[in-house]
Amino acid sequence: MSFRAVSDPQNLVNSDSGVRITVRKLTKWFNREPLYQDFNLEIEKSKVSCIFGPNGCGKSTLLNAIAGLVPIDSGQILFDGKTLHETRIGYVFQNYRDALYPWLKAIDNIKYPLKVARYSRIQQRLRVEELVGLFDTKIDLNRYPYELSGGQQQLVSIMRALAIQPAVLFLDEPFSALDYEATLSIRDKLQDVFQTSNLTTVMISHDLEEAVYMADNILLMTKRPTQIAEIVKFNSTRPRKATIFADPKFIQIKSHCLEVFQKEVRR
Amino acid sequence: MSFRAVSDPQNLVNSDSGVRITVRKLTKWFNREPLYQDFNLEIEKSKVSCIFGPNGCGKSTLLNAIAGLVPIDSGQILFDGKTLHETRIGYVFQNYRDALYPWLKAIDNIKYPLKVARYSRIQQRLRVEELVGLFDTKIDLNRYPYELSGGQQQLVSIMRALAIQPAVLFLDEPFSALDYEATLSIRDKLQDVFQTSNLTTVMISHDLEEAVYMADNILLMTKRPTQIAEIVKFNSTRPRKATIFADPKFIQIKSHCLEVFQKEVRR
Amino acid sequence: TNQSTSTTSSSTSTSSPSASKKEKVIASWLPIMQTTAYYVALEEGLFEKAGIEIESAKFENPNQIIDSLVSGRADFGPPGAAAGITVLAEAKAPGTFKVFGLQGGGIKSNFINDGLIVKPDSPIQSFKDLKGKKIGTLPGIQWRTITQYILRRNGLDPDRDLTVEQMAVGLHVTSVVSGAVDATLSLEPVGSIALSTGQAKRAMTNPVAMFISDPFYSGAAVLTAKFLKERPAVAKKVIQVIDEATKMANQNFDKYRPILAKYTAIKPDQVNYVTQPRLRSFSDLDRADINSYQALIDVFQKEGILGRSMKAQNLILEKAQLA
Amino acid sequence: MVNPLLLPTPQATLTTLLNSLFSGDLWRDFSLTLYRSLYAFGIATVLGIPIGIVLGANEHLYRSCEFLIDFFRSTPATAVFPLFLVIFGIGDFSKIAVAAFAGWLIIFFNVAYGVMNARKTRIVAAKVMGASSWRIFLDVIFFETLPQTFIGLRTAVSLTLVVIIVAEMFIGSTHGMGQRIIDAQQTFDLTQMYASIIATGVMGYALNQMFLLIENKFIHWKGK
Amino acid sequence: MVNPLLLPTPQATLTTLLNSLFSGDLWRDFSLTLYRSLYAFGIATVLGIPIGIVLGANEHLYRSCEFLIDFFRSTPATAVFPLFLVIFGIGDFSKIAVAAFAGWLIIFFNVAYGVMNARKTRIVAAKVMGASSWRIFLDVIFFETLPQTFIGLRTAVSLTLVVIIVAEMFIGSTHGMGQRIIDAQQTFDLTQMYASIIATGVMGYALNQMFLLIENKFIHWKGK
Ligand SMILES: Nc1ncnc2c1ncn2[C@@H]1O[C@H](COP(=O)(O)OP(=O)(O)OP(=O)(O)O)[C@@H](O)[C@H]1O
Ligand SMILES: Nc1ncnc2c1ncn2[C@@H]1O[C@H](COP(=O)(O)OP(=O)(O)OP(=O)(O)O)[C@@H](O)[C@H]1O
Ligand SMILES: [Mg+2]
Ligand SMILES: [Mg+2]
Repeated sequence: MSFRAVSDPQNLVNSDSGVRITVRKLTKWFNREPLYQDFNLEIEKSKVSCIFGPNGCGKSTLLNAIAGLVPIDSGQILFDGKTLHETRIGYVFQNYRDALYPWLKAIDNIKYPLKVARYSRIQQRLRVEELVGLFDTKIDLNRYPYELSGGQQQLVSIMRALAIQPAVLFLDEPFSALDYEATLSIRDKLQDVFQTSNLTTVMISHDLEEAVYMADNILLMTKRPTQIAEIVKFNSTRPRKATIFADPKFIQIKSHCLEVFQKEVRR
Repeated sequence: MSFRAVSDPQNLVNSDSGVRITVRKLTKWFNREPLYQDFNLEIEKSKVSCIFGPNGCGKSTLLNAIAGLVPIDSGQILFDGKTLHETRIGYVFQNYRDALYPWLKAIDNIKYPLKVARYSRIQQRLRVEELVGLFDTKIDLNRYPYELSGGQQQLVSIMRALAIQPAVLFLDEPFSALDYEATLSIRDKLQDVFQTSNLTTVMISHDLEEAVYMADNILLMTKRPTQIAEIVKFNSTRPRKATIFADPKFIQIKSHCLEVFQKEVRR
Repeated sequence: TNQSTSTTSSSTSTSSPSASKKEKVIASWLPIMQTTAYYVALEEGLFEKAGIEIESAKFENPNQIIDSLVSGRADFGPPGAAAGITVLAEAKAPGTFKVFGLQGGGIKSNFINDGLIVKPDSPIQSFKDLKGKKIGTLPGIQWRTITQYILRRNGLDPDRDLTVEQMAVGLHVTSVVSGAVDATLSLEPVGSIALSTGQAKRAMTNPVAMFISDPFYSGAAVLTAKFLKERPAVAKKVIQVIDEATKMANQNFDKYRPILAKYTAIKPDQVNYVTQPRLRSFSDLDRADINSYQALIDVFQKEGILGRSMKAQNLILEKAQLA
Repeated sequence: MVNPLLLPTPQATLTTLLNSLFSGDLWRDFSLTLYRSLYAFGIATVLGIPIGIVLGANEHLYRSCEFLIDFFRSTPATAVFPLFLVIFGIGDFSKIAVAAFAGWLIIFFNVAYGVMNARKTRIVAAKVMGASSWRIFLDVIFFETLPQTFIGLRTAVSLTLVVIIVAEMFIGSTHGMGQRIIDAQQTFDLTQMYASIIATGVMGYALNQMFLLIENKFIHWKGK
Repeated sequence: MVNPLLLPTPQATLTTLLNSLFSGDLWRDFSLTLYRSLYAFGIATVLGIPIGIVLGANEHLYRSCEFLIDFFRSTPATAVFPLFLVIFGIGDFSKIAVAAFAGWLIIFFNVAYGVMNARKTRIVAAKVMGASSWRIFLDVIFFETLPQTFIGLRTAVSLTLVVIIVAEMFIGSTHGMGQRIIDAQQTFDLTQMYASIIATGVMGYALNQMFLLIENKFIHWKGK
């Protein structure tokens, strides 16, 4: 199923060239201690970058800083010549529960970004149908978010983030509450999306296997004050299948990442 | 390190015989649809039961019903001759964020159940020191919960749940936000606790490997209206080590569980 | 506005060393001109000399005075308690009140009680000129009734020919000056104050006396029958003190002008503008006074706010009762 | 114990209330006061909610108006009536304006505080979806603040009623429940007075219940 | 444009204010009103918060008192003054009691609503830890409601001040800012009147700022 069946009313389509994100000399302090100091990062356009790092190293803060949601002390964040506002962002928050609107039914939560982007009612409906088809979900979308289970809420969040066909997708531990089956299936749906679009994706995960499976680049982070320990590339072709877990290349990269991570954490 | 170094001021110690939980003819409806109907379950005393089931099948609701936190439509929940109130419960909520008290520092959140159980100030301090030692955490516990990262909040929740040496421990996806290293380490700390006490534990997890690794009994659940599909026993001795993942018995049980689960989900 | 600054304030006078022997009497009063005799009694220490310790509560609203008397929280209302409201309350609770003095004004006797206040350049000279205009009066049924009665006497229908706006005393001058109303029927000292600012004048003086009864009394001194019955000797002393003070005030009003600033809203620089009220003590009260009071009662009855006829004579304290 | 004149029995009061209901003039006063209160409340709401949202979202702006807000909230509306008299004249509208002002301050204050105390996550989520400030106000902050807004509305609807009554009582008016209360007070008809007070209280209760109904119907997500 | 007698210039008003400050009698009135307001507010707080928490937590109980609550919130405290006069006598305390009652209703209402709208998760967490209802009130609901309680306290501190002023104005009192305002109004000294109103407003502002300080210091978790 194509991911762009609904034509975009504003022609703000996920730009064909993709978006590269550059973080330059980012500095961010919390409580008189630096979290980031002169932090530089280049996020490759149209690729999937997975961030893997210890708790509290600043992964969520980094995504929030890039999306302009937390003030930074100094530094610059560049979107490939565009401004933040011109860039369509899809974001699944780590606290997905708090980010849904309890006064809207699940379906209207998903439609909300479409409404913001001035899709017509029909386009909104078509797009939601498309998403429901894509994710093959059995959730009753006419329920309010607080009537859904944790995993169902997270799935609604993912659908909402993808609704407007973003140019940049931020996923902060997006599968943490999903069941075994849903996790596998959504990983693969996302891979389809990556393949058919120029989406630049940044995903945070604590599951190294998952991170490598999804990633073109794995960003390994140190403890506070946070730096990039290493960027590991994994350029196996997509769609990747479950069989890749046994692939020696995959295993080698995974164990290399683990090594770097453990060295950093235990330092 | 022993888990009961601090003497209990109320002699309400985690009863030596352990607590068996019996759910009898539980019925719970949501929105004119049954979630549970005449649901029966026996949770073995002093054992670890892991619940594995699809999103929205009612795992969290079951724990809440047992802990008396949601009203049930009919049925009985028995604690081995005791009442709910006489049973010390430790609970890590799926929405751990919302269950911490933002007006208390992390350390006071952990102390709170001790305060409720009328531990003296010194006992409270000693117990927290013990927990910090056990979990070897580097979190600054003098921060408020909203100043902590998701994973750090979850860790604080786990520490709070264990603070009073509960007789029953409910863990609702307790590692979902923890990093690789923390997950491994806390799993093993919990195993120590299981071994040295008569704690009855019920844990929900979407990670089958984790569920089997931790469990004495794996409860496989069906979709709504929810029933137990099967209870699988795994009685490998503790402490279990990471090497067990390669153990043929482990692999066999895991794949059996997966089979049952997938059959149920796809039905 | 100059409030009292001295310590012999209006609340309690406990300065006497022989307080233990003193009879305690509670008074509820309104801070208006008609209460002057009470101020004089306090200033001259007349109560103390009579062996009475006064505890007094100041109210802005005559109803509260009546309420405090009915509930037995106060023993008497010094001169200036509302004459009309006393009648209305007595009608509901017969045998509660006794009147021992009346205060107001009169055309013949040349004391000002009320006036029709207009702008200095206003063409309005009497009520007849108010057709199609707006007149302000005091809030509440008593003054609304009096105003309506006077308007009718002047051939106007208060519901159709003009608008009657009820407004708090403090708004009267403001409304006239701002043009919100064309005239107000106001009690003293509003007229005096208006005159002193040069922003308004009296188009008519004592219109109420003109149309209802001359003299006209809007204030009364009242005490409760309970007080009289339980402590007749003390009640008698109170009446004697007020009588004496009334005499002093009437004889030498100018001397006592400065104390008005202490007890009422009137400012020190205004005390010389305000006009002297007609104060009738218990011993002064004569047939003409009682007839005047009766005339007010009759207006109330005619206008339907008093359900039955009442005799002013029965309300007035009888000399025999004081024996 | 207490003089029944001062504290009439409930039976006497209710009988008077019923009689006044059927004799008819209670309705006129009742509906006039209701009309004035609703008029004032309407103005207060229409001006209070949007301004509250905007100022609450700009904490800086709010702080710079804080003096005026706290100042006027602490000054009796009836004391500043001379000002309203000068601006709006003596008619009904000046009293309505005074009550509207008092109600506006309460609504405004509650809404602004609701916005300032609102959880930031949802606002941030809208921001990242590219919603304009305007949309965020309309779609997120408005709803996020709704429970607090309703507390404000309910406080305000009672307050405007109170101010209207007080204005009718002490500033004076033609007809209305306040007028009725003060008239009853002056004629020392305390049974009628308490009957009128009860009628007023019932009006307030009914208005509050209306809000409660709306609130329970629309704000289903409270405490979630 | 407007007659300066009716709307004195700010300079004239401030000059009068300053003169009154130095001439001394403003202080007496100011402090008396402040004392009465704080007294009333103190009573209102001490009774309002606990009762609000308890009734808010028992929605059933609350609903059964709702009529009385909404009733009294919608009746002017000054109209029921005769009742207070009967109970508390003619002294100052009856006026303080009226203001305390009005403030109590506001605090109570806000606290109870705060409790009813509170997020349930934290309460549930305390329950599972074995906390008694009493502890849950003290340790969880109290804090959970604190932001709303502060809104109530700030509304109430202004309201008690307003009621004290109105009582001083219309019921009458010896000294106090309300007395000062009504005296100035009656003697057509609008400059003095506005000066006194400003002094009152400043008092209200200062009281509010005090709460704001406490609030900002203690309630650090708002919106989190
Ligand atoms: N408001 C705040 N005040 C003070 N410190 C904060 C605040 N928010 C975050 N921090 C600190 O910043 C650090 C980074 O937090 P962040 O949420 O970005 O971590 P994370 O890498 O996403 O961790 P996790 O894997 O647990 O989600 C943490 O150590 C946290 O304590
Ligand atoms: N308040 C509610 N109103 C209506 N339905 C509800 C409510 N709470 C839960 N449900 C429904 O009950 C079902 C079970 O929810 P529950 O949270 O127990 O699921 P779960 O098994 O824990 O799922 P997950 O793995 O996603 O956490 C879900 O389908 C949910 O939609
Ligand atoms: Mg994070
Ligand atoms: Mg769950």
